[in-house]
Amino acid sequence: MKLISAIVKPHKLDSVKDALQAIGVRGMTVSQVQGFGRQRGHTEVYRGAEYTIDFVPKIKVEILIADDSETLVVNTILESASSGSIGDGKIWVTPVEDAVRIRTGERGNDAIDQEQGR
Amino acid sequence: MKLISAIVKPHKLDSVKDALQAIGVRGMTVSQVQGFGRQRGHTEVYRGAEYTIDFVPKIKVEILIADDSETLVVNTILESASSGSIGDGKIWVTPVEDAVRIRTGERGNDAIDQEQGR
Amino acid sequence: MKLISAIVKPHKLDSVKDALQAIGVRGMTVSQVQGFGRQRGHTEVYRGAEYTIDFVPKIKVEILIADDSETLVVNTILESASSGSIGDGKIWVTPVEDAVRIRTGERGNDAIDQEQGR
Amino acid sequence: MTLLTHFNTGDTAWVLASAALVLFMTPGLALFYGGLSRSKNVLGIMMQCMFCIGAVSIIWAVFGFSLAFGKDVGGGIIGNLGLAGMGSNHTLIPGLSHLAVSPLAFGVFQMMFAVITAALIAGGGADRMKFAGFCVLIVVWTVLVYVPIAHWVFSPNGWLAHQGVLDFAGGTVVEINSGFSALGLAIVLGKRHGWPREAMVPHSVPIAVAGAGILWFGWFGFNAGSAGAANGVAVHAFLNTQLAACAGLIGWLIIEKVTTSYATTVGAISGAVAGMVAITPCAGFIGTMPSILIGLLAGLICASAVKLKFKFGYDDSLDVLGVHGVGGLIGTILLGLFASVAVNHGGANGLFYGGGLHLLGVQVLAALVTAVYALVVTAAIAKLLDKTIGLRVSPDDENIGLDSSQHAENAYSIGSSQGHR
Amino acid sequence: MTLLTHFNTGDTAWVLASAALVLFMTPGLALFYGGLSRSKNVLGIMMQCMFCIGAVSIIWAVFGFSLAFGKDVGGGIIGNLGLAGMGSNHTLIPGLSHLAVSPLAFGVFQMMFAVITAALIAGGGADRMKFAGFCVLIVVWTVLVYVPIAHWVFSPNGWLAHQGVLDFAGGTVVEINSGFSALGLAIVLGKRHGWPREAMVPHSVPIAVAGAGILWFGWFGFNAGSAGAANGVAVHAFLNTQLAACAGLIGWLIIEKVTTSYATTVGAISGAVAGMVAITPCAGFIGTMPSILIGLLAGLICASAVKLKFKFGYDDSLDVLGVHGVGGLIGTILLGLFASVAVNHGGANGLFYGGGLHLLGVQVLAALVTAVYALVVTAAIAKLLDKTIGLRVSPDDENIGLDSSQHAENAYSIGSSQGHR
Amino acid sequence: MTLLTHFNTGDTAWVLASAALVLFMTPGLALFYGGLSRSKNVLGIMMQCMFCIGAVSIIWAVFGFSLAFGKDVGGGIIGNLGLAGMGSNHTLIPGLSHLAVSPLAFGVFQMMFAVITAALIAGGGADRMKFAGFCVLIVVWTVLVYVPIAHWVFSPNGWLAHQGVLDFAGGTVVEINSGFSALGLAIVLGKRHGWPREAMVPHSVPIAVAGAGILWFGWFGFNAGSAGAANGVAVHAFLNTQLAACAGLIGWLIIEKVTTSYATTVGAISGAVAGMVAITPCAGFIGTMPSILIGLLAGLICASAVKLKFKFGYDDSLDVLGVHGVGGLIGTILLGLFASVAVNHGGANGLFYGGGLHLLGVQVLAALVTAVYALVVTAAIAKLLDKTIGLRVSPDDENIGLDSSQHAENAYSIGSSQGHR
Ligand SMILES: Nc1ncnc2c1ncn2[C@@H]1O[C@H](COP(=O)(O)OP(=O)(O)O)[C@@H](O)[C@H]1O
Ligand SMILES: Nc1ncnc2c1ncn2[C@@H]1O[C@H](COP(=O)(O)OP(=O)(O)O)[C@@H](O)[C@H]1O
Ligand SMILES: Nc1ncnc2c1ncn2[C@@H]1O[C@H](COP(=O)(O)OP(=O)(O)O)[C@@H](O)[C@H]1O
Repeated sequence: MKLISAIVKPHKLDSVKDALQAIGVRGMTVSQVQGFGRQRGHTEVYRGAEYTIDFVPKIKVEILIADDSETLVVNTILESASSGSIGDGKIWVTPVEDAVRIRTGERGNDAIDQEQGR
Repeated sequence: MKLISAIVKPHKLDSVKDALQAIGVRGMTVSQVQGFGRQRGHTEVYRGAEYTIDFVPKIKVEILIADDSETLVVNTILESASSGSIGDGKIWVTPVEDAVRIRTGERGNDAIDQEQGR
Repeated sequence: MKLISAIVKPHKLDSVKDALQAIGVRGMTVSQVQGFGRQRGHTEVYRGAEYTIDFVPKIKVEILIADDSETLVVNTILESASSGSIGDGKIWVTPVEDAVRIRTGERGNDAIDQEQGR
Repeated sequence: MTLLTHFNTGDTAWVLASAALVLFMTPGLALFYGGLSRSKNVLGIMMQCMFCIGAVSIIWAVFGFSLAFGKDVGGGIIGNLGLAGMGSNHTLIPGLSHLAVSPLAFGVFQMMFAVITAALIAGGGADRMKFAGFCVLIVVWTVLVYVPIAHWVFSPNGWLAHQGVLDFAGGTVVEINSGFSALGLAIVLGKRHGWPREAMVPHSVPIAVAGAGILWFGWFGFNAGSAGAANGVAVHAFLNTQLAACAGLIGWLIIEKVTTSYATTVGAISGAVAGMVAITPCAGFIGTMPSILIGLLAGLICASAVKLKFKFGYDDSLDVLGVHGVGGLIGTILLGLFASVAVNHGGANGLFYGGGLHLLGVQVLAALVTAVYALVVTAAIAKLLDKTIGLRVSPDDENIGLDSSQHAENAYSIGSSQGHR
Repeated sequence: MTLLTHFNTGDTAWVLASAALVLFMTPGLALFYGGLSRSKNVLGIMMQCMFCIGAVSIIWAVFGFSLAFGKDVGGGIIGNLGLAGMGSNHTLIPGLSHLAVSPLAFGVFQMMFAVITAALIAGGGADRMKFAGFCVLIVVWTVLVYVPIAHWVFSPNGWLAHQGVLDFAGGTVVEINSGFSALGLAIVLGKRHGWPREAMVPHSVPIAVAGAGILWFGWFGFNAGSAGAANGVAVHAFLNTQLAACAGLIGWLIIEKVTTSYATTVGAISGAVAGMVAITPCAGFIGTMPSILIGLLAGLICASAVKLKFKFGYDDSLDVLGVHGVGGLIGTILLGLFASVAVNHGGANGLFYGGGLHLLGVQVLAALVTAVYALVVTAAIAKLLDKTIGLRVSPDDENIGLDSSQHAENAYSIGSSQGHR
Repeated sequence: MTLLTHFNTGDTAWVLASAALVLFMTPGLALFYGGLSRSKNVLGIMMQCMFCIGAVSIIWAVFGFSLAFGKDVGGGIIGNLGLAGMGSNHTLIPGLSHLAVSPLAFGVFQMMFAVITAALIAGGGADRMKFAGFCVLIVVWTVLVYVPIAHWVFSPNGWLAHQGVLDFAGGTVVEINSGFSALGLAIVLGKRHGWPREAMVPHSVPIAVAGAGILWFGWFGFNAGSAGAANGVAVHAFLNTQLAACAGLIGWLIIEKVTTSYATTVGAISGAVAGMVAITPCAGFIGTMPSILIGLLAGLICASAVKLKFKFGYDDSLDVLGVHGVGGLIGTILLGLFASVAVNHGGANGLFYGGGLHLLGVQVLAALVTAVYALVVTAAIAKLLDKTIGLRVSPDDENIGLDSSQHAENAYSIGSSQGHR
């Protein structure tokens, strides 16, 4: 199994989620993060002083998948999260040694609700 | 070393934490996440319109452990986080190549505060 | 590639960020987490009752890097995040199999904005 | 600190307190609207409300009050500039020589009405208006829409006032006007991206409740202060305001419970507002039990009316039409049935109190005229501005949110500077 | 807008302003309670407060006011239905013919008291009550508990009033009543899951401070408005309210500092409320220095009393007993010592002012009767409802929180629709 | 509930309502300041504001009022203790025998002024003061700084009053005083760690807007209540307050737009406050159009003045000097130009109204004396306390934040007890 982690723009979350559902991904975990990168943060004005906020709000999506879905899932995120402008984010893939569904104790690929044959 | 990541129901955090302490785990890192899965989000009503909220509040627990504790820790989380109902969450295990305690610079298993012999 | 995850004290974030920039790290992702460890949480008083809050606010920094930067990045975080007092946090390193820049589709080390030769 | 003039102190105390209460309603509205907005657009709408206080008050003092309440230039259409600068405690307001309080007190009380009406319409274009465009819009709108309607109805020399229209505290001038102006604005601006597919739910209901609490509190000044004196009519208006708010709250919850099986907090505060909107024209003209009835109807009907936008496809983001427009229509028209001179000798009898159909006819006329005028003129102004200086933000800016794109601010910052052990 | 009746305008202005202030206290209480709640139960308690405004006001207008202040049916137990619908500005309220203001103004001022007393008791059952059950509870409670006690004490024909009990603004009717009613409710409902093991701390202290600020502001209307006129007694009541609040604030902080070595913000606002609770029965009857003393005692004692629940194991979630019940007892009883006719000719002299033990005895009697009656009858109503329609939510729903389970809402939504660059 | 004394009821109603409004300003300030603070220091500043209400009120009642308004001990420097305990409704205040209201009402109204002035200075030392040190500071400061200045200016027997200084509602006593006291405090405490390198931006602008709304609302009591009666002067003061606030709001936004190309919400509310600060001394002495001008100037100048701290390196955290100090100077001095007896027979004519240079000279004198005295004495007190009991928290505690280190509280808790399915 693999864990796909994607940092995306917040307003892209809905399209990423929809695209993943369309290819049979049945679960994911999402959190609010702050990104630092090429995309400069915005300027804030507070009582005459201007500040640059280094960190930009982003969304992190984590998806646990079976090994063979890696390419499909990565490409799907790539397409659905891209706006072509700086700050679109990153995807990275890490190996997962085991997965468990807490409710049932199922392990490995069975712990993931991916649809078959996709 | 391993990193155990568990997505659990928020109200299970206390029992997970207590169970892990009981088996000698001395540290963990917790964050608020939103889960998407089989468990459907709840319905919200706003001025006559009903919305389904896809994402369900969850807690992510991350625990860095020595290799030999994997089974014990996973099983402990499994027991203490399970309510038997949909949405109980997932646990996954990823390999960790190195760990450091920032305060002391200790590395590897020494960086983790696990109690000996458990 | 590697993913460096560091749990640090919130007020150390600025110095960690500055130190990483100084060694050529061009991107990172940051999130708010709650830590549990040796450092005990603070006491809270609410209408005469005293509570100990187990969890302590921490910041998690995630940095995707090329393999050869691991030592430099870990040491840089170690120095810039340390205050020498309990609760300074942990760093851990996990293997990354693939990385993608969403905007361009670049893969691997190209997906990371690290400066050359450092 | 000597006395200049000798107005009744009790009446003065009440009208000044009421003016303060009505002013307080606009920051209250900023909280109400802000709480109902998403977290990226909170300051956008709050800023629009605050700007309305600033700009509309100055316009009102310099010439708006005069155009609304000055000597009629003929035909009851608009006042002249004789009261420009608002005059002094000795000034005479045409047709209002019997005021119990200083004309300046009356003028500043009325100022607060102009302010909140302007702020209300911001809700129709929430989440997608350029700040600069909004500023110009509100200035033009105050002069071309608010001031004339105020003259027609509130000045004794206005043409609708001449017809005998009754509007105790602004069912037409404030409520129908703001509701239909907001509709015009919403139509010209077009829908927000993602609406109605995406859920656009309140980012902080507690803040909205705080705002609604302030609105409720302030409405006593709005309605009971419109008696212009601390007298028995003010007492009636006060009590009726409370009862209509309560009945509106209950009415809205009933509809919610029946249609969704949940009663919501947003529903409760929306219902209270709807009840107060509907009682606004009636407050000092009708009895206690009719007030409960009108409030209840407002709650029931407005709770249903806010769904019309999904059917007709206009994006009245914060339901100004559904609550203020529809609530204002309900109150203005039902006053034709329930008005009673037993409550207020200065009023009239409605259909149910032996007054025949005349009052009802006038009320319907005033309601329609206000609705159509507000809708058409506001839409025209908005269209013109959109074609010239631009009224709608770019898709990118809408995406980022107004707080960041228009004001370089974030409503909430819990960023890196939050230091903990 | 002509005058119907000729009440003193200054008194009318003050009583109307006061009524508005007292109404404002209930949204203020919603913020105070909501801020002190956990984030999953914020709207639950706010909604209960808002519902109380809606339901209790209507009940009061239709028949509650009449039962409380109407002609006594005999024995000083309850009024008749002669004032049903609240009458008009010309109505005569039995025993209150000397009112400086319109009976309708008096009636709507008193309405606000019934509202906030009902809302207060919600705090005793916070985090675990079904909304539907609460709605029924509050309706029954208003009729069976609030209205009778109001009649006994506030109506000049009530049996306790006949004994000569003094209660300027509701030490018995509002404070002891709400405190012991909340206790009854808390006992019947049982403890919240996890209490007292789990820390159940305020989710937003700033919101609680906002609420406390509104309560403080409104309390001037509550107490000084109870003079029924803008006279010297009102001035005394106003000043005493301020001083008792301040002394209560200091007193609570002293206890906190001594016992935990920290002075907390929640302690400061709780102490101010405790001081105002205790001064409520006394406000227009005692002097300035005794007010400081009573406020200080209230702060000291209530800061200790809120810990009793841990000892006795009843889960009075928001400390209604500890603050309102105990504070009310303190004020009601100490008035028997400090009352002085030098401050108010219409009052009496307490033990320390040469009045002997009579007043003290009556005050103790009224305090006990109110406490026992409120406790027993409220517990009985709650028990009955719990056995029939159900008053406590399921463990699952309690877990999820009232906002989501009872109202299909979230207090805060910063979800997927928050778009940023 | 009989009448003790026979003051005018309308004037009494207005002064009591105003006193309540001014009290409300301090919780409003707590929200304003709290919203502008970072989330770890919210309760620190709120607590300081609440403590000021508690402590200053009691000091005022026990002897502060007497020192300020009691019989002068000679030279117009300070009053005696003849009014200790605040007296009764029959007390005579030296030089104020013509009061339209009870001396107790006047005294409690003035109490609220002392409270908010004390709370204002907390803003200069925000984020780094020990709570215990602050408590002592504020007590000493009230006695050594506030009370004398109040005597000099507000008591008819004060030495500045004898010079003919005009200060309608506290341009010197409240505004210049708090601004320069805060400066003294900021200098003695030194800069916050990280300032000005780190961005220290508001954690919740909506809460700051709520606070500003309350301040605005309350300021009508502050200024128009200072007429001491519900008369024509009060009406002028009321209207002028509104217009100056509005013009200040616009002025600040203009500066922001020009210098940063954005108009911000914090700018809008800061500008409104600046306008109200500047109009405070002038409110009942000048006409409508000069009020707009003074408000506008205050907005323009204060928006620039808040940047001075970056230039001169003093860390006036919440810009008390930049807004209250500078705004107070503007209003106090410009009153020497614009005062007009046509508005208030009890005032004087300024330079532009034929009054020559005398008034201007006195105004400048009073402004300077107040600024220097407040700055020097406050700095001295702060220095002394810092050397003895300690006034600044440890770097660690500053890091963690005042909420946790000083009060063992968190403003927001959304921790582990937030249960969802
Ligand atoms: N080396 C990195 N490690 C972790 N996260 C990164 C890294 N570089 C970028 N990111 C994340 O990706 C986001 C986008 O990166 P950025 O450089 O701004 O634009 P782009 O991905 O288009 O080149 C950042 O905001 C950050 O959250
Ligand atoms: N493939 C996945 N990748 C990452 N997280 C997942 C995945 N599937 C489920 N989750 C997480 O686990 C939670 C519970 O999953 P769900 O399917 O609702 O119930 P269950 O685990 O009982 O089958 C989700 O809310 C989500 O946070
Ligand atoms: N085993 C662990 N797994 C994950 N995170 C840990 C673990 N141990 C500690 N942490 C994180 O590191 C932080 C600091 O740890 P702590 O034991 O308090 O101090 P120190 O690192 O100085 O020994 C904790 O708050 C927690 O976030």
